[in-house]
Amino acid sequence: MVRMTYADAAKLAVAEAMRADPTVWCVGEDLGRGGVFKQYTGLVEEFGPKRISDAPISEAAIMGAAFGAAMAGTRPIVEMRFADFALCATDELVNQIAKARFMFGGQSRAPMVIRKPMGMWRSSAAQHSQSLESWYVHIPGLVVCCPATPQDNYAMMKAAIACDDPVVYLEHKDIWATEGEVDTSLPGRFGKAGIRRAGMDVTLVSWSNTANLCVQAADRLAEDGINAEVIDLVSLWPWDKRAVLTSVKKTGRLVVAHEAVCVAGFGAEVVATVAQTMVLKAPPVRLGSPRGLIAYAPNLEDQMRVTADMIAAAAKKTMEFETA
Amino acid sequence: MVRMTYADAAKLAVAEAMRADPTVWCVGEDLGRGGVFKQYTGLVEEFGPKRISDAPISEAAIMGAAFGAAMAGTRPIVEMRFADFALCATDELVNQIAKARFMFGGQSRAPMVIRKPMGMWRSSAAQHSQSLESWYVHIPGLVVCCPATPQDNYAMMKAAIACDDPVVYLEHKDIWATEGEVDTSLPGRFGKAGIRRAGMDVTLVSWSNTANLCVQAADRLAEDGINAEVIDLVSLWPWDKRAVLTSVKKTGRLVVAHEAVCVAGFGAEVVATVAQTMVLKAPPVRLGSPRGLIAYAPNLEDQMRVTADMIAAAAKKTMEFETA
Amino acid sequence: MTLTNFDREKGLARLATMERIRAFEEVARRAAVDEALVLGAIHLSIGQEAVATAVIEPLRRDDYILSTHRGHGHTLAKGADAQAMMKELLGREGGCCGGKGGSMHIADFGMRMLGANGVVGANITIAAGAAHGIKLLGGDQIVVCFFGDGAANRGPFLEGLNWAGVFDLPILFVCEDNRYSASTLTSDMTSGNVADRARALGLPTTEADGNDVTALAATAAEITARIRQTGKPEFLHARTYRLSGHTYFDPATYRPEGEADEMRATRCPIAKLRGELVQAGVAEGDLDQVRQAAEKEMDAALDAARDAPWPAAASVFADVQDIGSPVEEAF
Amino acid sequence: MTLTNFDREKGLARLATMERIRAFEEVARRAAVDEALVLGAIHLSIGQEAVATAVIEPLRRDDYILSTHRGHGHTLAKGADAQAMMKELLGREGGCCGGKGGSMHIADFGMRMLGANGVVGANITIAAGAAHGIKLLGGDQIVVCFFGDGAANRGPFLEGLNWAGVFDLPILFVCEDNRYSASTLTSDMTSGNVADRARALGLPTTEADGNDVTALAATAAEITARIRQTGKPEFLHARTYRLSGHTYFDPATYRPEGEADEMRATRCPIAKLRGELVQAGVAEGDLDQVRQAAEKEMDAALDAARDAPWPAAASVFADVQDIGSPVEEAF
Ligand SMILES: Cc1ncc(C[n+]2csc(CCOP(=O)(O)OP(=O)(O)O)c2C)c(N)n1
Ligand SMILES: Cc1ncc(C[n+]2csc(CCOP(=O)(O)OP(=O)(O)O)c2C)c(N)n1
Ligand SMILES: [Mg+2]
Ligand SMILES: [Mg+2]
Repeated sequence: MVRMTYADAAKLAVAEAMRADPTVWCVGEDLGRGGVFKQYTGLVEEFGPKRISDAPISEAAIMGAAFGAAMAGTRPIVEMRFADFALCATDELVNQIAKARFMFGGQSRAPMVIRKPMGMWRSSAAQHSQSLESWYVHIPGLVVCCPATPQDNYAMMKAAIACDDPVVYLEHKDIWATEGEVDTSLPGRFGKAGIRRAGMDVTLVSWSNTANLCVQAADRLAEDGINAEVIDLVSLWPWDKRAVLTSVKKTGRLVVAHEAVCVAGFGAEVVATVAQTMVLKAPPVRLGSPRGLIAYAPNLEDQMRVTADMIAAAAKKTMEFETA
Repeated sequence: MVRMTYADAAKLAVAEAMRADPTVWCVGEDLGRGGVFKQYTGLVEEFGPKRISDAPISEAAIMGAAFGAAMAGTRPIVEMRFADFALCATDELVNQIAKARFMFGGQSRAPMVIRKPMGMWRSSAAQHSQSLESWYVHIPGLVVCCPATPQDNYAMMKAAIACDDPVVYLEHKDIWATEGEVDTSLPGRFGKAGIRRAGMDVTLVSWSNTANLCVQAADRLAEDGINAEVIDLVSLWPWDKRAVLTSVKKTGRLVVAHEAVCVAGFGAEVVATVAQTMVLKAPPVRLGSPRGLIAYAPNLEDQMRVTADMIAAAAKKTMEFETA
Repeated sequence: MTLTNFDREKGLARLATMERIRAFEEVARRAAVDEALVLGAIHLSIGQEAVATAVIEPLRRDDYILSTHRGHGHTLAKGADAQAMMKELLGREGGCCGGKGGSMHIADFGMRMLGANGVVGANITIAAGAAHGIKLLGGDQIVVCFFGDGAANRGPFLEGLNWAGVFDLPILFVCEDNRYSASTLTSDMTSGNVADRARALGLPTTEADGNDVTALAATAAEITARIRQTGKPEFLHARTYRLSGHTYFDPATYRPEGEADEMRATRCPIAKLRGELVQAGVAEGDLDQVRQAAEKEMDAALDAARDAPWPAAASVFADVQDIGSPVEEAF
Repeated sequence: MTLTNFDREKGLARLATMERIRAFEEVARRAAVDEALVLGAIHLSIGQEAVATAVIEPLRRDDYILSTHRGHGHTLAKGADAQAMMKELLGREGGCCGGKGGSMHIADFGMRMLGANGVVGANITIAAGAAHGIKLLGGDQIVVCFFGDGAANRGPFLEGLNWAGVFDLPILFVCEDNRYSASTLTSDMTSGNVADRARALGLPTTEADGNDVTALAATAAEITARIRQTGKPEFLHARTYRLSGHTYFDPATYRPEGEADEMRATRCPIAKLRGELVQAGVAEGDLDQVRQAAEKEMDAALDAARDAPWPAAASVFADVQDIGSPVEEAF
C-alpha cells in the first residue's frame, strides 16, 4: 500500500505499462512539459519524446492518428486535455474508433485509452466543465470508465491499457490532488462496482467524484442512524447492474447521484433498470445538474452542483416515505 | 388539408418561412440540386443560390458559419445530410451554439434549425444509420425535435424556424416518402405530445418513426381487445411529461420504444421519470436497439430493429402481468 | 513516355488490374440495377482505375493503404479477393467484412488495406496515424491514403497532413481529383487549390495526369521509393474523372451535357493503355482476352456471392467489443 | 515609417489604447495573484497589445470582431467598458456577461465584439459566418477574426478560410503569432507555415511585425479598406510575442532562458511607440500621463468590481433557452 494522489496513481499505472510494453505510448498537447494538469510530469524524462509525444492543437488528428497507430499495432493513450475539447474529435471517436472493428468484420482492433478530464473545476465556465459520460455509454463499441479514487485510477488505468477495446477514461479534474492508499496488487475490473460503504437502509449509486460525495453523505446519514450503502460504479459500460440490484433488493430505496445534467444522464439508466426489475419501498431519486449551463461566477456555478447534503437529504426523504 | 409526403411537408414549411422572412436561408452540401434526399428540390429555383446555398464538404464550417450568420442577424437552416456526419460539427453545436447565449450573459441568440436525417435506412451500415437524439436532449441550450408524420414535419419545422433557440431537428430517413394529410393551420408546439391513439389499457410512448410503429402495434393490440394509448412525444426537449404521466396514471402500464440504442437512450429518461412519480400495475418496459452496431446485411440489420410486433408483445406482457 | 522504354509486361499487368476493377464495378452495378442484389449505396470508380493501379503497383504487400467510400479499385489493386468483396457488397457470409460493412466499409487487413470509410476525409488522420505506428514500431513500410477532391475541404485534411509533416511520417497522400463532390463541382466550393494546400503544409507535392497509368506508375514508383528512403510524407494530386454517377443510381444530370461522353471517348484510362500496348505491338486479341478474363472472374464472383447465404444471425453480436455484452443480461 | 509623416495624435491615441490594455491586464493579474479575486484562468496579452490596437483602429463601430481565450485586448480596443470587463473577470453582477462567462467568454455585442472563445480555432468558422450574414443582409460591415498561431493547426482554420474564399466574404483573419501554443513552441508542431496556408487557401496575405503599432496600423487600414471595397477576405500574419505566461499562473519555464527578458527589453510594442512619440517631440511626461490615466482607470475598474455583488442567484437559469425550463417541473 502506497499513499499517492489520484493524478499520480494514474501516472504510475501508465509508467508501469510503458515499462512492460514498448508499444504503449501517450500523445497529447504539452505532454512533454507534464500535461496541463501535470499528470504526465517526469514521464518524458523516462520514456523520451516519441513515447510521451507532444501534439499540435489538433484534437481530431490526435484521436484519428492514435487510432491509425492502434490499427498498425501500437497501444496509444490519448490525452484530450479537457473532456470538452474531445468534442472536436467526435467523428473520430464515435464513427471511426467505436465502429471499425465491427464494420470491418472483426479484422481490426482499437486498443486505446482516451483520457478526458471531466467535470466542474472552480470557475472554468461552460466550455471547460462538462460531464458527458452518458453520451459514451450510449455508443456501442466503447468501454466507459469514471474512477473516483486513487486506487481505482491506478487499477482501472492499468486495466484500460491492457484492454483491446477503446476505453473512454474520464478522470475528474477536481480530484487530481486527492490522496489515498493504493494497493498495486489489486486488479481493476470493468463492470465491477466498489461498495464504498455497506449499509442496509438505502442504496446510494454514483461514480466519479460524486461517489466521493456519496461517501460523505453516508457519513452524515450515519450520524442520524441511517445506514446507507454506497455503490461506486467505477465503470459505466459495462456497469455492475448486479451490485445495484442486489443492494436495492436489500434496502428497497435508491438514490442515484451524478454531476452531469440530470435529464438524459446515466442516472436515468440506473433508475429505469431498477424500476423495470423491482418495486421499491420509496420512489427512487435521481440527482444531477439542472438542465442549465455551468457559469463562471462561483455562486451561480454552485447552483449546478450536487452536494453531499443534497444526497443525504434525498436519502432521508426515501426513509421518511415509508413512515409517511 | 393537403395530402403530401413527410419530405414535402418540411419543404413547404421551409418555403413558406422563406417567403415570409428574407433572413431565413438554407445551407448544406448539394442543396442546389435538391439535397441528397430531394427535400430541397425546387427551392433554389424560387429563392436562388444565395438562400439555398451549396456548401463545401465542411460540416464544421457549415455549422460554425451558420452560427456566425445567426449571430449577425439571419435565421439559418442547416442541413447535415446524415445525422452521423453532424458528429464532425459537435464542438460547434455543443460547445458553441448551445452555450453562447448563456456564456455571453444573454447578449446573443442562435435562431437556427439544424436538420439531421436520422435512423436506419436499409443497408446503410454503421456510419449512416445512427439515432443519437438522447445526446442532444442532454445538452442544455438545445431544443430537440423528432417528428414522425407529415403533419408534424410541417408544423414543427415552422415552429423550429420561428424559434429563437437552436433546434436540433431530426427527420427520419426511412419515411421521407410517407404520405399524410397536412393541415397547415395547425401550429406546432414544442413540448406538446400528440395522442396518436387514445386507450385505457397500456401507454405506448415513442417518437420519430417508432411512434408510427407504435400506432401499428396498437392496431394489432386492438384486435386482441387491448386498448393502447399511443403518445408521440414529437419533441424530446422540452418533452411532454404531463401527457405521459396523465396517461400512465390512467393505464398503469408503460412501454417506451425507440430505435436508438436502449442503454442510455431517452427511453431511460421516460421510464425513470414515471418510476419516480408513481407505482405501476406492471413493470415498465423499454424497447430499443441492443448495444451493438448496425450492420449492412439486412438480416443482421433487422436484429437491431424494434418492430411493431415487439412493441405489441411487450404491451401484452404488461397486461398479463396483472393477471399473473 | 516514349514507346522505346515501354514495358509490355508491366503494361499488360496494369491493364489486367484496371480491367478487373472495371469489370468488378460493372458487374456490381448490374447486380444492383438488374437484380437488386446490392442493397446499400455503391460508389463506382469507373474512369478512375489508373490511379489505384499505378499508385499501388510499387507497394509491398506489407505496406498499408486506406480508402474512401469509392474504394473498390484500391482494394482490388492491393490484392483483395474479388469474391470476398462481391459477397460483402451483397451482404453475405464470406464477405470480407462478414457482411457487416458493405461497399462503404470494405477492408482487407490481410492485404493491409485498412478500410474504406463512409465519412469523407476521416481516413486522412487515421492514415497519418498508421504511418505514425510504423515509425514507432521501427518498421520500413509506408502508407498510402486515397481521398477525393471534396475531402480537401474538410478539417482532417489540414490536421492529417500537418501531423505527417510534423512527425516525419512515411505516407503518401493521394488526392484523386475527379472534379465532383457528389453533385457539386468541387472547384465551385474550393478556394485556392488542393496541391497548393499540400505544399503550404510542407509536403513535397506532385501533380499528375491520373488517367495515364503508364506515366503515373513511373511517378508513383519514384515517390514511394523516396518516401521509403526518407521516411517523409509526400502528396500526389492526380487529375481524373468519374465516368459514372456519384452512386450507381445517380443519373448525374448536374454535369454539363456531353461532358461524360467526351471524357469517356477521349480520356478513358483503359482505352489509353490499350492504345499504348497496341502501339507496342501487342495484339488486340490479347488485350480483349485480358478484359474477358476479368469479366469472367467477376461474373463468377457474383455467382458465388449470389449463392452465398446470409451471415449467421449471431454474428451481429460478435466483434462489437470484448468487454461488456451488447445484449441485456437478465438478473 | 519615417518621422516626417508620423501622426502624433494617432500615436497618442494608440498609446492610450495599448496602455489601457496593459494596465487592465496588470491589474487583473494583481487581482488574481495578490487578492485571489479572479477565480478562473486568465490569459494575458501583455506584449501583444499592438495587434489589437492597430487592427481594430480602422474599424467602424458596427464592424464585428471575434476573439480567443486571450481576448481582453481585442475587447477593450473595440470599445468595451473596462469596468464591465473587470466585473466579468471577477464573476460579478454588472459583468459584461453577467458573470456567466468570465475572461474566456468575454463579449460585448453592443460593440459588436462577438465573444472570446474557450475552444482554440472555433471562432474562425463562426467569424466567417458572421461575414456571411453581413453579405446575406446586404450590409457593408466587415469582420475581423483574431486567433493564435496554434489555432492554425486545427481543422476550422482550413474550413473557415475556405468558406470565406468560396463565398467571397468581407473578413480579415488575423493570426496573432506569439510563437507559443500554451507550453509548446508552435513551430515544433507546425509543418510549413501559417501565411503560406492562407495563401494556398486563396486569400491575399500580408505578413507584418505585430509589435510595430505605427506600421501595422497603416497596413491594417489599407487591408480593411480593401475588404470593405471588394467584399473579399484577406489574411494578416502578425509576428508578436507573449511576454507573460500562458495563464497568469504559468511561470513559462519552457522558454529558453532570457528569451522573455530580451523580448521585453527590445521588442515591447509600448516602449517602441513611446520612442517614436518622443522622437516626434512628445514630452516623456505626457506619455507617462497616458500610462497613469490608464492605470487609474483600471484600478478604479477593479475597485468597482471588488465592490460589486455576486450575480443574482436566479440569473443562472436565465438565458439558457426560451423553450423548455432548465429546472424540473413537478406534476
Ligand atoms: C463528412 C461527410 N460529409 C458528407 C458526406 C456525403 N458524401 C459522401 S461522398 C461525397 C462526395 C465526396 O467527394 P470527393 O471527396 O471528391 O470524393 P468522390 O466522391 O468524388 O470520390 C459526399 C459529400 C460524407 N460521406 N461525409
Ligand atoms: C480545441 C482546443 N484544444 C486545446 C485547448 C487548450 N488551449 C487553450 S489556449 C492553448 C494554446 C493556444 O495557442 P495559440 O492558438 O497560439 O494562442 P495563444 O494562447 O498563443 O494566444 C491551448 C492548447 C483549447 N482551448 N481548445
Ligand atoms: Mg471528387
Ligand atoms: Mg500562440
